[in-house]
Amino acid sequence: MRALLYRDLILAIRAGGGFGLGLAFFLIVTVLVPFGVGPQSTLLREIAPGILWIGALLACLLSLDRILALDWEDGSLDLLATAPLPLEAVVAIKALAHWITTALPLVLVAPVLGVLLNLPATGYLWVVISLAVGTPALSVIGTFGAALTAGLKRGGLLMSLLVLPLYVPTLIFGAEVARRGADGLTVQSPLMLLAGISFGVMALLPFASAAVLRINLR
Amino acid sequence: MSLWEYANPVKFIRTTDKVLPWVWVLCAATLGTGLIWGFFFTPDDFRMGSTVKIIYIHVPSALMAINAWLMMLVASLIWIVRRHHVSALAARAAAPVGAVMTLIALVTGAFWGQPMWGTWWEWDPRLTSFLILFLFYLGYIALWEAIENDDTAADLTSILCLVGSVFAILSRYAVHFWNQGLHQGATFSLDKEENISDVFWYPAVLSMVGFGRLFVALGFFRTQTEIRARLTRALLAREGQM
Amino acid sequence: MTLSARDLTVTRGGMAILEGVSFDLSEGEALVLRGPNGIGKTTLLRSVAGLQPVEAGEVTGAEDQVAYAGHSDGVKAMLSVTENLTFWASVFGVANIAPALAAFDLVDLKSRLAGTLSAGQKRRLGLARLMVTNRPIWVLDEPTVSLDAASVALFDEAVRRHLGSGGSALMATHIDLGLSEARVLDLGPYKASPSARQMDEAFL
Amino acid sequence: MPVLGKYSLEVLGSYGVTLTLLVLIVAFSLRRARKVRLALEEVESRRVANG
Repeated sequence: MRALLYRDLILAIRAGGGFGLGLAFFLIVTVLVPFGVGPQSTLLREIAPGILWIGALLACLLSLDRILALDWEDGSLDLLATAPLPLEAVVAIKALAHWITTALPLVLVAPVLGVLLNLPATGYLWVVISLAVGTPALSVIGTFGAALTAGLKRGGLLMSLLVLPLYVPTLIFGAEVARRGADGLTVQSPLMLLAGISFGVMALLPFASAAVLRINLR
Repeated sequence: MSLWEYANPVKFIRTTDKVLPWVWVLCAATLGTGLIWGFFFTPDDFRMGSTVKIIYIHVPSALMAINAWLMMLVASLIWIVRRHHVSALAARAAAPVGAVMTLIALVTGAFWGQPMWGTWWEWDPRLTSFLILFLFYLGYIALWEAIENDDTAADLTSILCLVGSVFAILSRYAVHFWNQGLHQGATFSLDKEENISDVFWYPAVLSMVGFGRLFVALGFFRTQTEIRARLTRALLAREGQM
Repeated sequence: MTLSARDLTVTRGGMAILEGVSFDLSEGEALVLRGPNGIGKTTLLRSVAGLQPVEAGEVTGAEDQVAYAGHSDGVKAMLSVTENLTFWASVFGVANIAPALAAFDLVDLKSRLAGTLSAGQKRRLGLARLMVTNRPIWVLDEPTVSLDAASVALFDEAVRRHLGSGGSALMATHIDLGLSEARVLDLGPYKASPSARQMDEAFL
Repeated sequence: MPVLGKYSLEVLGSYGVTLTLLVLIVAFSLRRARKVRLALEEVESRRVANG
């Protein structure tokens, strides 16, 4: 299992798509928002947590099709399915690799981008915490979407259509934590719910993803 | 005789062929009566004015939007457990109908919200939940269309339906958490609350039954079509093999 | 460990394409599947490898014993030859990849990125993967595609050594291998008749 | 025709959109049903012709 994680990380780094693209996309989205809504710092300050969450979510979405499509094309998935690893573990590892290469960097640079959006000082901590707690759910749900569309030639657009509605609860609770944190309100209940979603999804969805992948492989 | 007999496609088509004309007639009768009664022969509400007439389509379509998804969920479970093709095809056939019902509920909700709340769209939890439900319908339909192999498509969409149902409930909860909303509570409940008087109640019940029958009729009819389409594909594949 | 298939019916795209296929494969044996394109060699092999369910019949002795190699090699272009093999070796819990490198003449290429290899070299890498799986039953789909004569000889030798050490091999191929001891199973007679019962039975 | 007062746009709009959508889904279902039925008949007649 560690070997698979290691391989996926190496591939993500060498192929260049992993760290770089997602981060650049996140940066560009954040930079474009003030152009869209105007430069008033009060407005930006108010929407900063939401923008950071949306940006992170879209950046995650962007790299989802790399999770399984490449392994599907070159036949690695067939081989992994006949390997001693259970497919559930394969899927979970792939989601973890996606999280490490795509979501973790986003979590780390979010405060920097917060500066651009005039995020209030109280908000930094909670933006980072909410992203750190919520993005694993995004990766796992995304892997499910990737598994659903693995066999399709042009699955990218369809996958977005399938995955985005599934992202709604995570986004709502995540952005709520960040927003309340920035406003200095108590964040306990949305944070608990966000963590609940993350853990629930991590525990259960790999089974669905593996089932879907088995169907796609036959 | 067991209910599962109708899982045989030929038997399903034969039986529904007999039943369908009656369902259509009943549907037209109840839906027509309900809507005409509601539209022409009900008084205005003292508070909502004539907009109360929207209730005769808004509530039934919202009801059917959810029922259609529930029916798809049950059909998906049946497909996963017993692998009856008819059940998978029935789910496929019902999805666009459910999507249309959701769209009707959304549009009429917007028309109703405009005079009542002063805005066409309000990010009210109920409206928002329905918008999300609509997105789920779109994704489900798109997945069916995208996959060529019928059994694979049936398997994947039924798993999507199960997972989607869980997330739809989560979303509903999340949306309520996120915005408490303006939407009034359910205007009707099955045991008829006292806040609605008989003049509004009877036509509303009629049109609810009418929408229900419309869903059944369309569901049967479209399932027949899906069965025939599937049969055609099977025959063509066989020709290719010979 | 004997692999046996009994009365297999396999389907492709919901249609039965082969039915009543039975064979046994015991230690030290090689079995070559023959038949024209489209007869269902790949489907049969995937069924034996457990990648797809069989419509009828059963396969015994395959569970966790099969190393499968399909049309694609599963080689990652951005990893070196050694890294590719090391990955599969650790997935299957094997420590030493040197014999595999040697058997398929990959020692000189071992630090090259797999993306820079020729088609034949990639194929050799894909086949070398079998040797780091430590599994007794090799299930190979067109193993010799894009290999030159020398490489085919390497492959024959690897298979022979595998058989010699108690392994077995099930292969689909059009080409005559140098494996004189291999039995041949012609799939032609098992072709499913169009009227056969199948998934679509309910529809006809 | 009932008097709808100042809300006539909303009420008529709702009914109009609803009826249009219902007619559309029914029409679409009918059209597809006819197409599928024709395709099936064609395939079946070919099958009978071929024995």
